[in-house]
Amino acid sequence: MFVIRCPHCCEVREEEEFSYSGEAFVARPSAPEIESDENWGDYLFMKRNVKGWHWEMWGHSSGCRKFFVVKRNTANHSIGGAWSLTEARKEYDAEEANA
Amino acid sequence: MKKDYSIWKLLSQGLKNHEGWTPTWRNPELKPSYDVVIIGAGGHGLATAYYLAKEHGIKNIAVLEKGYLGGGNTARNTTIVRSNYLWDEAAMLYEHSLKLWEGLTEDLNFNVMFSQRGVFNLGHTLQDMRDIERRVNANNLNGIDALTLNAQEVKDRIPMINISKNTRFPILGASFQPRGGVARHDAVAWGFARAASNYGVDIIENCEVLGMDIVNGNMKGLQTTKGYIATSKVGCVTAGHSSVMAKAAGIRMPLESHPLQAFVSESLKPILDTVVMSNAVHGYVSQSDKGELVIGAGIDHYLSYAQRGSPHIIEHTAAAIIELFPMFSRVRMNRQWGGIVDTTPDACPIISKTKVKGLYFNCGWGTGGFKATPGSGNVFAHTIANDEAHPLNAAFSLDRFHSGHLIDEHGAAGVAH
Amino acid sequence: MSDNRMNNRIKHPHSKVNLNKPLSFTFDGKSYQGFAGDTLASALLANGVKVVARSFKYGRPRGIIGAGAEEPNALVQIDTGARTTPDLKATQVELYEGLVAGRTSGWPSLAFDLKSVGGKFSRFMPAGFYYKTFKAPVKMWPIYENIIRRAAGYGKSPIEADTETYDHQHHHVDLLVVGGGATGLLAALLAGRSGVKVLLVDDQSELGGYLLSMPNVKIGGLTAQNWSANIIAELASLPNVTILTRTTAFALHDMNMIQAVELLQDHLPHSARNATQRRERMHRIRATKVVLAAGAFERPLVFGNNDLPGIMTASALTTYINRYGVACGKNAVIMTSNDLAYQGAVDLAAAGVKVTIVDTREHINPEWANRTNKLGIKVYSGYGVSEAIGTSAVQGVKLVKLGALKNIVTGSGPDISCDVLASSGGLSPTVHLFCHDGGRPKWDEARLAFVVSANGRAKDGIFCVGAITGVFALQEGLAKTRITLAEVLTDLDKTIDDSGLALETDEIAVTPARHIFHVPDGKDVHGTIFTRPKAFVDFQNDVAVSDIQLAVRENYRSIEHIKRYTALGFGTDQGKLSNVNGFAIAAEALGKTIPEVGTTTYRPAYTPVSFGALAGAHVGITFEPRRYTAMQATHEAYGAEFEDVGQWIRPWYFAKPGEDIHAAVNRECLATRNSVGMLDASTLGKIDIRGKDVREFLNRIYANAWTQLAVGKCRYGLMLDEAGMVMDDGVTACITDTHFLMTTTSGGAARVMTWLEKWHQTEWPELEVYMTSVTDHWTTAALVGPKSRDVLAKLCTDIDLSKDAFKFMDWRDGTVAGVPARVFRISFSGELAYEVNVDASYGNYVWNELMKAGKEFDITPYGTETMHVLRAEKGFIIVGQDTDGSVTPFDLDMAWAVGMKKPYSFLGKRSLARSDTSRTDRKQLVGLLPEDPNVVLKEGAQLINSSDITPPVPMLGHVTSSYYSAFLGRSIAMGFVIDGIKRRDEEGRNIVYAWAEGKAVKVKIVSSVFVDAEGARHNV
Amino acid sequence: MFNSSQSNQTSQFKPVMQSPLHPFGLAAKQEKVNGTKGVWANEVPLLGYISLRGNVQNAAFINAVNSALGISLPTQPCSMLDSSFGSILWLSTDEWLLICPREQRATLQKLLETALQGIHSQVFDNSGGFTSVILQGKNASDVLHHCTVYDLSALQAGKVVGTTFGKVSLFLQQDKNGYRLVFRRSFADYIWRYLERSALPYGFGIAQLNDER
Ligand SMILES: Cc1cc2nc3c(=O)[nH]c(=O)nc-3n(C[C@H](O)[C@H](O)[C@H](O)COP(=O)(O)OP(=O)(O)OC[C@H]3O[C@@H](n4cnc5c(N)ncnc54)[C@H](O)[C@@H]3O)c2cc1C
Ligand SMILES: NC(=O)c1ccc[n+]([C@@H]2O[C@H](COP(=O)([O-])OP(=O)(O)OC[C@H]3O[C@@H](n4cnc5c(N)ncnc54)[C@H](O)[C@@H]3O)[C@@H](O)[C@H]2O)c1
Ligand SMILES: Cc1cc2nc3c(=O)[nH]c(=O)nc-3n(C[C@H](O)[C@H](O)[C@H](O)COP(=O)(O)O)c2cc1C
Ligand SMILES: [Zn+2]
Repeated sequence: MFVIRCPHCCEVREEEEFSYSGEAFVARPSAPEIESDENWGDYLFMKRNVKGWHWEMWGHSSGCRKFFVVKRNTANHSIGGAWSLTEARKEYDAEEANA
Repeated sequence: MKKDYSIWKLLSQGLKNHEGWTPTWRNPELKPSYDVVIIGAGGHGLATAYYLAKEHGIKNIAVLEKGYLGGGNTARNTTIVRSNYLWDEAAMLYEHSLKLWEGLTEDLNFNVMFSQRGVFNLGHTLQDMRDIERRVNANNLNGIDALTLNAQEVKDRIPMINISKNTRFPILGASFQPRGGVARHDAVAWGFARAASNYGVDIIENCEVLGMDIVNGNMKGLQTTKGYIATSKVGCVTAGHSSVMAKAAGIRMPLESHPLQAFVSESLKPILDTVVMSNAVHGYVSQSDKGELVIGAGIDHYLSYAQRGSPHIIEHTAAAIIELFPMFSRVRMNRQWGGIVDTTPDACPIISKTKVKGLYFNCGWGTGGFKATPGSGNVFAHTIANDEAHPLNAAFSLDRFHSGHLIDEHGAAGVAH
Repeated sequence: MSDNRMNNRIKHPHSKVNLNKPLSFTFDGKSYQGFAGDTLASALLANGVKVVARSFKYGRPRGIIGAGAEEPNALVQIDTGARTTPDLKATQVELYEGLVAGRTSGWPSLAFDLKSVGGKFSRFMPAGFYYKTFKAPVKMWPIYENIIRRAAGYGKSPIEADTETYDHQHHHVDLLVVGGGATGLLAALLAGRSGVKVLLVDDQSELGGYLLSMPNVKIGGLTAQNWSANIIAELASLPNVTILTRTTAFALHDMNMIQAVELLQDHLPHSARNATQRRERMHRIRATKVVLAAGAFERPLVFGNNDLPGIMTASALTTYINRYGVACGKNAVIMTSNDLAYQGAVDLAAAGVKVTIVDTREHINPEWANRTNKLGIKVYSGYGVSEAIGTSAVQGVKLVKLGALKNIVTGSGPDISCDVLASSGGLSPTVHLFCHDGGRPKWDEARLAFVVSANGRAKDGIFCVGAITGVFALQEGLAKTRITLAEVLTDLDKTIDDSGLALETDEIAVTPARHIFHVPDGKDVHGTIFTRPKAFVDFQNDVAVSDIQLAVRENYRSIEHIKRYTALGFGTDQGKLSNVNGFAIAAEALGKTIPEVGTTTYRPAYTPVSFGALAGAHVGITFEPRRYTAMQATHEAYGAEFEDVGQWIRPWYFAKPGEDIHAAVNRECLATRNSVGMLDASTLGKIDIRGKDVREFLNRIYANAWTQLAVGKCRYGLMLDEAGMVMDDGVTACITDTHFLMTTTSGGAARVMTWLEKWHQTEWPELEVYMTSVTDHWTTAALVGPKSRDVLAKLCTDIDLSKDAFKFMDWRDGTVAGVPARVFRISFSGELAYEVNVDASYGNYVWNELMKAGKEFDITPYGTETMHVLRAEKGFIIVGQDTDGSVTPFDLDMAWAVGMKKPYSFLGKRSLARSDTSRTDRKQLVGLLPEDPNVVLKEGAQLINSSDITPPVPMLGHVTSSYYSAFLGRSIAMGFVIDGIKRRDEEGRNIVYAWAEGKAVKVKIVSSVFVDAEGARHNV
Repeated sequence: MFNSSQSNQTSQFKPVMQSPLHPFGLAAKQEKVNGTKGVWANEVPLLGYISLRGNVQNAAFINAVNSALGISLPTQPCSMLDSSFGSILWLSTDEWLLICPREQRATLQKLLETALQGIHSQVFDNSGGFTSVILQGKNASDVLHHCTVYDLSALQAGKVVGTTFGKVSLFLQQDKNGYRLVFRRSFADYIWRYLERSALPYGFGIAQLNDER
């Protein structure tokens, strides 16, 4: 049971104020109709389900109701950072570029 | 297979200081190649190996386990066994398993303490009761024992339960499966290990699979902490870690790994002789043969591989148990723990071939696969041996996530079980 | 005393027991006397009670071994009735006047336990014997199991509901110190002086930890007692320090969230307990830093018959004499492998007890040799106790001479008589909390202990001081505490102030301990029918050395397997005394070192914690929220029965005296269809959405199209999830071109709100929309039936209610009963109907005014059940009842609500085209008419093709909604049938059977609109 | 000045308002705060609550709001402002709650709506949907520690936070000699009962709130 710093409320708050909202940066296909059943099914259901550093979305449900991104290690629950959606995108893209 | 566990052997060994007992399963040297390698020595993996050897005549099999065998979810589940699932496909699969449970102690010559003390699924809202009715009728038509009980009938069978109308979620009734019950989780792993080992299956503990050698879409072998193993068929049965294995194979799975927790009370004189589950209040409870209340909690909604969860989940479960059984308020929690469950979008498992020839996955049992252990191993063995699904697991292929033919068991699967 | 009880109480200068305050109590039906300050255990020992329990498997008599949380044997049942509590450790139960304690084992009595008869055959009941037997014949297992269960368990669960209460308290502190022994006190003080916010918890009734058991040691020239009293006084004076005693930190979670339970009343006599106070309180402590000062438990040495009553740990013996003034016998033998046991031996001898020491080491500490010599204590060095002698209590010991280097028997020793036997195998640090969230202890061969390092987890904010780190000498422990605290305070941007604190002690320097866990007996029983006396490792689970050896022989080689096969450490003590011995004995059997074997996993709870404390306030009326509308009191007064809908409590039906649900619902339905009824619809979710892109937003969110909806109009919408399955529905009104009001299902409101926000924030931030939940603001009264206009007209003069001015699916602003209102002309019943929305503050008033206005039309309030019947008569669905997450709009025959031509691929659209979802022979929702109009189908009945029931029977679908329609004078239903829409129109294929309660009922598939298919009724 | 639809109100009606905690009959139970109890609370019934949303990046929005209300909209996270009409609470980066006397809400709403004409924003009179409870007494913060996971030492004056209360959420701020809890109507029953239960060990009184609120 961790604490997360909400990038909008700018405070460290208890896990219970937040709700987990799935893997971050799952892009909705821009033209779903042209996607194959397989691609569409992948978008709907396939998960990275990373063991280790995971980029994920949380919502501050008891606070500002904003969705934001947390980088969290699923193997030990440590937290690498929390950013607004736009800031996180930059961090994430930079990390992907380095990888 | 040698069937030497008996009261007579026990008595004779008792007179010899038990010096004559032999290893429950062998401790073999790892061979450089196998016909089939099973990754994961949980109940499902061991059962798969057992049935592969027993029913499909495959002898050169290894089961690789990164830790100690049976130490995954098999070691940490609340052991509820039942088959009263809603949809035909699921009900048939779990019922196949339940039938195997009924003969398992004899088949394995190992007392798995399968105890058919009945399972109640409580209903707390009108919609719960509709769903119960629907499921019970479906079960009956599928030849599965199940009945609907009203609140008073529940009370008659579980005198301590609180059916007062003044609770937050009054109990309106329940479904009841008399043939459901519990089994000794460890015994299941050990019994399958022993039986498989007797058939010549090599069970290798402390051997973690690190990578997969796949050439042109064909399985060639595995990299492990104990070296390379050549094999053309791999059955992956790694529960919470299935996505990690899938990644090694370059595929993705519709899985999320979540912490699921449970706890036991201190040991008490027998007071509860059945299994009670409630989705609405989020808790389920039975009492083991040692006397502790075995209580299951809900999942944490975040991903985790840490084998522990958040305390507020446990707190809520304790509250739920008190809501059902107000007298348990003074009973104390002795130990709590967590497992990593691999959940699917439709709360049904995946027992399937993959894009890689020779790589098979058996996963996605989520919060409720213990009950399926023998049946799952049985049909998965068939799938591996024949490179083709058994009729009972055909519907549980990966294709369904593309076609949309999901088998949504969230209602019957509920919180966890 | 008459029943020749021994009195072991002595006058001890440092005893914490107040001999001027006698207390009477009962144990196992007999009355005894103890004193204020006693635990139940110390009082029993003072009274010479030896047998307090019978062992789990073999029914062997057992006595008190420990003095605190480590106690495995003395499990007692405290109190009676609703307050009875099972499995408390007598060593942790504080005595109070009138305490009633019962045994938790031994049948028919403690003196004679039937299990002990079976226990005579213990040689046939090794670890795991049940896996090998009770198998045949298979049918017998339930009977065997029944017998096994009869032997199971210690205490009894209460059978009455708990009458005491619990709560939670949250703390956010800079530093939490766990343990109020010498090092914990020092840590708290140093931190407290720096001004940081400190919380100190200790599980005992009094601070001091093991110092309470070693009053003779001097710290900085002060007696231990004065030293700690000074610190405690200074701590008490610091406003930034909070101290909680009787408070056990039982779990450590991620990022230093510690759960601790405080016992508030159990130590008080009944008359002093306060009903407004909690029995227990659970503290949830979020600490920036944690200092673990949890100390250590002494582990006993393992030898034959080591479970005889009268055998205990040396530190327990020391604690009883020094803290409670109880000498546990007259003639003590103390076996040790280290220096620890000497202090107690000396203290006991000084109190007049005859003491013999058996030291397994060749060479003993000269200083202790000197002191023991002075007191006339005989010391056997290089010897061990291989076996205790006695039947129901220890009467003597057999000594063996031990090898100098190896733990083998090299010679025999004398038998010595005694009435108490204590042993010390060294200390096992209380590393539990350190390990709960993944920390691991390390084996320290010099200290013979699994220890944790002072700052090994500094990066997590966890620090350790004192015995837990393997530092067993007090002076060194205090000095290192100071160093560690300096580090902690630096992390907290503070500096340390240790002025006036003297930390040197007069302890005797420690000499090395012997690596020994299990004392050998030199017997060779190999291949014979002779056995050794059992040497127990885990007392609570009757795990003997031979069980561990057997497990290894049978290839249970992982320590986790050994634990699970033998039940080592599985008990309510979680192996506090036994685990390390077990690991060591396993290591020997495996031919491995102890660190190679490792430990099992430490998990919460450190000591057991009541479900009540875990639940806190979340019981009874505050278990989970109930949401009410503004008319709740009015509904109650009107005799409503209620139904849960999500978190909401809604009127289900309003029974008049003598009516059952059916009579009430029939009446409500007819009244509504024939005149006017009224429903509290306030629970529907309402979301106010504004911005220039609202229409586009709705187009994406909903399956149907919103581009054309005119201002002043409403439209029904279906919301799909991305998999194409119906997830919610409701009516949305166009207020202005850039302002819409959406309604959702009652149970789905929060989910929908989150769903909208999530798509907006994450996927479509470019759309200019804002949404706000306004569910609570509006109270909604649905006025339904042919007379609804007449009723409304009486209260609303500023809206032209005429048929053509205010059309079906229009909304208008106006006033109703003098209150600003937004009125929707929408209908979920097929009748002329108005939904009157007002500020909820006026909700109850307006409801009552409507009732008054409707009086002349016999206006009838109705609940959800009637609402369901009325909508089913019209074939309207209820999401969640007629859908189950696997239903597409096409399955519902609602293609009309899907705007396939909308440019943006609305949520769920693509999924509708997947090969399975696009099949045309899926299960489809249809109307169902039972052949017998008086038979109401069971909701949840399965639909099948024939009345022949031979499982497995193929199922076509199921009944989702079914009612008796008073209006039609017959039963009606809705349900899913494979290919149902086609079958409906095909004579011959339109008959199915509904199967429930063991009966198949013939049913015809029909249109799901049973009443007024043309829509004439609402169009008036 | 007034809600336009109120103008054609007919006089035969005497609308009665009931606050969310009306069923508890607090008015009849209230007493002057004294030393006998550790926790004192009461509802401040029937205030005006206006939900406001808009983009702080948009100067037009900020200016419009500021000039309409004669304040400077609190844009710091978790901040709030007391002003002549009442207070305005930051709820989120684009969301505020105005709390004012009931009589003023129509005026304020109108002012805001007029000022924000043509500017992307949302103004909603949510007055029926909320209520406030004032919590006082020497154990006020103790009792809150039983109810919320929030670290109250971080709740200085001028701050407002959305956090948990039992199993629901609310907004919490410091108030002169205690705290103010702002929450939704339908949760009132639960929140009040939870508060009552939590306060039991300290003694719980219904406070007479003698002020201008
Ligand atoms: C708290 C809890 C309660 C539950 N209650 C119930 C219940 O009441 N009833 C019920 O039916 N089900 C229940 N379940 C679910 C059930 O436990 C699981 O579905 C089931 O045990 C899965 O068995 P398995 O053999 O597939 O997995 P596991 O037993 O987890 O076995 C997988 C094995 O794979 C190994 N492994 C992983 N990665 C590798 C690798 N790279 N190399 C080698 N080995 C690897 C793991 O170490 C593990 O031993 C519960 C689960 C939990 C956590
Ligand atoms: N001979 C023995 O048995 C023994 C045992 C412990 C300590 N000592 C000696 O005592 C001296 C002081 O040692 P120390 O301060 O490290 O330990 P300590 O044992 O004196 O103090 C630890 C305190 O922490 C309490 N505690 C333990 N776990 C707790 C939990 N989870 N929650 C709340 N309270 C908890 C204990 O009851 C005890 O009061 C040292 O010299 C040490 O060697 C001796
Ligand atoms: C059905 C069941 C019953 C259990 N009963 C006990 C028990 O009585 N005592 C105990 O200490 N642990 C008990 N455990 C928990 C185990 O000790 C252990 O925590 C669990 O298997 C998870 O393993 P781990 O904690 O080593 O990770 C039980 C576990 C299960 C699944
Ligand atoms: Zn926030």
